[in-house]
Amino acid sequence: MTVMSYRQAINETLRAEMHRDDRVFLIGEEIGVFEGSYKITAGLLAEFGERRVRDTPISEEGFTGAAIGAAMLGLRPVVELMTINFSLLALDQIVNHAAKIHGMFGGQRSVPMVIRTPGGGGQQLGATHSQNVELYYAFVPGLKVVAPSNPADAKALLLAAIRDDDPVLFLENLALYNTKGDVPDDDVPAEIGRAAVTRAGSDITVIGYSRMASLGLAVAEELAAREGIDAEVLDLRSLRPLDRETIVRSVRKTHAAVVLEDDWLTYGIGAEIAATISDGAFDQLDAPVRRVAMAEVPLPYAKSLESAALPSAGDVETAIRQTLAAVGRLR
Amino acid sequence: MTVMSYRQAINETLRAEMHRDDRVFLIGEEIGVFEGSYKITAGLLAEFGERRVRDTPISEEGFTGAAIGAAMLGLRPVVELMTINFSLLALDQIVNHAAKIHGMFGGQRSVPMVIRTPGGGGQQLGATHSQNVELYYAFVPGLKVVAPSNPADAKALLLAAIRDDDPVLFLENLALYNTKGDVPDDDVPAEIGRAAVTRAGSDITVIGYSRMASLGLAVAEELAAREGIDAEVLDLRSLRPLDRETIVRSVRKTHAAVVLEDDWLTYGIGAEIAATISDGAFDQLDAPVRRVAMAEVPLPYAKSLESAALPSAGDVETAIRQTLAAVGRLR
Amino acid sequence: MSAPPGLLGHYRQMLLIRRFEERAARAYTEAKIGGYCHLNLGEEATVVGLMSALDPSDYVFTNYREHGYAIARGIDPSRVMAELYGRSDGVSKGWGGSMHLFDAQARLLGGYGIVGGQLPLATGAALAIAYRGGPEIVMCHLGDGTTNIGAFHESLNLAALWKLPIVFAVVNNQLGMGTTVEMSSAEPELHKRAAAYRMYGERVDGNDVVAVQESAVRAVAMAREGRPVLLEAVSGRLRGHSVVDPAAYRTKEEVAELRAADPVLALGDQLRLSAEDLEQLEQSVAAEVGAAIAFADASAAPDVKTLFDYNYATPVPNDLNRLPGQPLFAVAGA
Amino acid sequence: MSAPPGLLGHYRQMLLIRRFEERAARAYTEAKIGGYCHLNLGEEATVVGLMSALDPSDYVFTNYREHGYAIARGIDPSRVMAELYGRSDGVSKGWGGSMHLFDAQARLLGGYGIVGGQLPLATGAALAIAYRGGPEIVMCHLGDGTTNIGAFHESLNLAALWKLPIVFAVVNNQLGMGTTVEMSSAEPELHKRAAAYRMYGERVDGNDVVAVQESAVRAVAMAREGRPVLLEAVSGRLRGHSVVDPAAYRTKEEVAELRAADPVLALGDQLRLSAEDLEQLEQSVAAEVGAAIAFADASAAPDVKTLFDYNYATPVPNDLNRLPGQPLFAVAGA
Ligand SMILES: Cc1ncc(C[n+]2csc(CCOP(=O)(O)OP(=O)(O)O)c2C)c(N)n1
Ligand SMILES: Cc1ncc(C[n+]2csc(CCOP(=O)(O)OP(=O)(O)O)c2C)c(N)n1
Ligand SMILES: [Mg+2]
Ligand SMILES: [Mg+2]
Repeated sequence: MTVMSYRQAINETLRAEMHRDDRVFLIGEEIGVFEGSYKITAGLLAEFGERRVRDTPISEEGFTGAAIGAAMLGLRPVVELMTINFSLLALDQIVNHAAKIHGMFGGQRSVPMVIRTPGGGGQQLGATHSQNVELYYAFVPGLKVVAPSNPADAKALLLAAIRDDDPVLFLENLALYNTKGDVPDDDVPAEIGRAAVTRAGSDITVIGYSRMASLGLAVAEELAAREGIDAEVLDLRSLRPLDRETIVRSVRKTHAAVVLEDDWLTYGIGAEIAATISDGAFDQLDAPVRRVAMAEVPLPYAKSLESAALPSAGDVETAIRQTLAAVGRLR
Repeated sequence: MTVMSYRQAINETLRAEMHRDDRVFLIGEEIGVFEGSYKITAGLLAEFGERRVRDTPISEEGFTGAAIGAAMLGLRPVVELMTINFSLLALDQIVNHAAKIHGMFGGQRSVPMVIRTPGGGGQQLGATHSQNVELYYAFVPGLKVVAPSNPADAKALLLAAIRDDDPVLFLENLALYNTKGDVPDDDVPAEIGRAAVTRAGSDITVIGYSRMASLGLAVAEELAAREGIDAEVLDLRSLRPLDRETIVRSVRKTHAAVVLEDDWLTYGIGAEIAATISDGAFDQLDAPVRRVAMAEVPLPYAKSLESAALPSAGDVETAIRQTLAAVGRLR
Repeated sequence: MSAPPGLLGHYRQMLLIRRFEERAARAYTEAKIGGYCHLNLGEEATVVGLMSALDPSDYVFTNYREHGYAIARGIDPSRVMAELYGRSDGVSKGWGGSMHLFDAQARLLGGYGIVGGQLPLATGAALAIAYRGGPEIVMCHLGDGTTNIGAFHESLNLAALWKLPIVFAVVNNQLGMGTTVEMSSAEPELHKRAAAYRMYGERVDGNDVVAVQESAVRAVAMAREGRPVLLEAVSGRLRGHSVVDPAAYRTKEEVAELRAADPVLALGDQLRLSAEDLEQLEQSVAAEVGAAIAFADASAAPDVKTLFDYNYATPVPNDLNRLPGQPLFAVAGA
Repeated sequence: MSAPPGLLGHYRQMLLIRRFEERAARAYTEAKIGGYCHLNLGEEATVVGLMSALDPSDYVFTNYREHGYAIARGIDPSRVMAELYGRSDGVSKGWGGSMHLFDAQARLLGGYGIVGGQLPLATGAALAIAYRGGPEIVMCHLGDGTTNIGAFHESLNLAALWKLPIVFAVVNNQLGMGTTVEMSSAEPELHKRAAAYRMYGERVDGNDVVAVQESAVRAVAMAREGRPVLLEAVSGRLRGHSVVDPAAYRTKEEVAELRAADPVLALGDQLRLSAEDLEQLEQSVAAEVGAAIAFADASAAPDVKTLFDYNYATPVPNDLNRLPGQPLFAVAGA
């Protein structure tokens, strides 16, 4: 175990995988000379050279598509899209090409590639730079979408993503880059498609992913310490496939659930989680599933408005308390 | 009232609105000389000339963005995106620009434009040409998304969309173009944001939009005639805003619901409907909300596979019967 | 026969494509083929000329108007026809259809229905070749209308910047659906667009198979040295955009002109084949096309049980293999 | 003062932008400004030269590096600074921030943070002008790196094809973040890319405000006749990509070269102002910037009650105005 940041976990995993396999290379804007807009690729150009760390022009569609083509020939590109907001420009290549090539041609070629990209608001970057649109990828058969909430998962899921033969969207989060945690020294890839129970509990199930999984865990720990509320916390880790089994199993035990998401509520990721719970734990659910999500506005720049629009620890706590109250379990 | 096809209703409404308001113009690929890939704009170039009916190069991002810019200066463009699949290339302009401009700049300018585009599978067009990705737009604050299921609504919602000061995605459907129905002769715009009860009933609520609203109604009518099952059918008509009130009111009455959608199940439009019902009608729901949706594959070309992957009348019937059985109301 | 053997081979291939496409059009009207069906009728000299310049180890990326390229690549027309029929013996096992032919063995890596979608992919394939230091090149076909989409710009810039082994071959049939090249491209001499990337560009008469081949050979040689090329072959489309398009937007004169320039007839004349030789050729081609139809007809439709077979190359837990009518969870009381 | 009044005005504007930007950088380090903050330091001659060619009725579309353009457009620097501060008196009422300045009155229609996003919009504005037969033109700014994105290609093609009244002004500061123009553009002489659209292209020294103005006046005149232009002004960026970028990728020599070519200093020298005049100018500019800071500081943060005020221009039923902690429906027992 080594304590390191989420950023560092990604950086070291990339480095290790590049050493392990010459087919792995990095491609994206400003990842080399500039060392990455968020410094995730720091030091890698110096270590591996331009062949392995390819700076690109501002051409999201072009270089993402080029990575898909390179993957079709057996390379294992890791694309950095500077933020998920810019991925909209590459969406056709990802959704209509990367996701389709394996199936549409009868399984003749796969597309072993990873697209790394951070989402997240709260940095006063304004409406076009603060979106959480992982939904756009999680919705699409043919893709896999993972979303680590801590450094250890960042490593384990990135290992899995790079070694997987399908296109994997690896969702990072601006707000998590500096968070620290224990990271195993061994190379043990996670299993894509499995959620994790990050806190076992019996009063209520709190479900999140990425930043909201980490926030949910923090709030749960605090409520346990402060008031003895015993929440079970699930970190989805994989948005596609979605681990319905783990979700439903937990809620059938706790009989109450709160879903946390950083995207917009209507049609957001949480809708599927809530629908899944209401279906799979129908007879075991004692109160409606509560969703904590962003306000439905283009995120404003002004701090006052931005803070109001984004889910906070207080919002999570409110939702947990009100749900527990609804099921008569608030001590 | 005049009986006409869905195609004709759109064509005539475009014509009438162009006569009414010189600021309304059409822009898109092959809408003029070719008269539209699906002949929706037939006759309009001849009638209005190139100024009002503008053929474009194959540049979805460019001409959609140009329409947004023209709308910012007060024109009222109606864009045709040949199919919703190609809209992915214009997604950045729609999501990061059309949807943001009003809010992000503090309400100084609005973007009064309509984007018309058909979705739908079942025509053996293969994986990249048979998608239902209205979710991508319905998810986004700042946009409005409407989805008529019949000729009368096509007219009423298109009138509303053209006269609305915000960007409206007007979802058509390849499978509906030739369907016929009564269309009022008067110009009465629909209210965007309201669902319609297309069949009143008491046994179960069946909810759909676009093709699936029409299919749901047909199945409900047949089940009523054949077996006396009295289903209430809702046609969402507007995906953003979503009329939660009408949905919840109906299910609180019938105590059971089936949601029909033509897109993929996981994270699809139906997830929000199911989540909304489970929340707003929690104590009144007697069985899990059942979702009928596409199989989660890139839609194959071969008829055998395509038919299996797409929701059919039989699937709708099965879902209704099994849900009624679950609540012990199958006669 | 008196003609040079190479040219005769070209002629036979052009004739095979011609007859294949005509037969496919008929099969479409017989509802044996569904979806969209775009034919290479009128483009045979371009197709054969371009493809003749490639080594078997080279890669091909193309668009939805690609039956001819598959055939010229040496793929059995039976497997191409079976794909159009949506059958399990089709090159893409019935999953792709007319717009999405793919044969990994033949290194024909699609067949793409999104206009311009193939350009970044092809560029990336060329990047992979350069990455490995391989001797192969990529040939990427696109239509004239496709030069106006963003992916064209981004791809050509990347290819030129990174000195990739790729030939972008514009098949300029002067129309994208009903839109003329002048209506859609501010620079209608499309090869000149290479200038924006300091790339070599060249235009050739796409109705002249020898000229196309010569240009293509030159382009391929440059590409193999890491100098990407934009090669434009100008020809015409003998029918509508797809089988169902009557092409009402075309004048009688335009059609007459196109017919007069028919590359298959022209090469036939040039070869001065005897009526007997011609008849023999026609018969052998007809037999091949007939066999393709018979093969396609006999091939089984893909089994519904295979619907989820290609979900993922690396299987993972919790993948949802559910048919539309099935519940998400076991139904209580059902 | 001895200098020609026009030029002196330019100098004052350039100086104002210089001091405004320096002050904004400080305010950023004081955490008064958040998000990203991109400065026009080093580009003042280009900014002022370009903007001086416009009529008040013309429209401007630009990118996220646009404080200078807003000021040169005559917008009160106080309202610009208030926007950077995220306050309700900002040009975009605090909703946009540094990257999204907008003033409908001044016809500055944004300020866009997505690279290249402004290009189709600007093209559409020009289309609207042509549609109405108006005399206005559109000036659209973009960086050198932005010429490599698909929207550049599509927009220029549309503008040329439709003969729109628009000037695409490339502000070539020779870098996109840390990437040089040679690393990103296969044709690094960016004005030459106009050839792909049969468009007129021209390059000018972006450090020479007079030269920029002359070129811009010519370009604007052409645009007003329906001949779009690609105008490239070559200058440099005195600091990092944004306030937080130390620009470690630049050598000392490069920085020294940039400093030596500083357009504000150069014009100051050229004008041969007396120390007194210079001092007076500096003081008046400092006062203006100081007032802007004071104004911004005093302006109120937007009230949370206004969060849903701009959801739609045409209100509709069932719009969801819900804060993150609020339930979707009334909570039973709460
Ligand atoms: C992104 C996208 N936009 C539009 C279409 C519809 N479409 C299919 S083919 C075509 C015309 C293409 O013209 P060209 O590139 O000249 O090729 P050709 O069909 O003439 O071979 C269009 C507009 C599409 N398939 N993809
Ligand atoms: C589509 C998109 N990709 C990437 C970015 C991140 N980004 C912001 S500015 C920039 C560099 C732009 O360079 P250039 O066009 O030369 O303008 P400059 O910043 O030099 O003024 C990049 C890559 C973005 N904002 N949008
Ligand atoms: Mg063409
Ligand atoms: Mg630059």
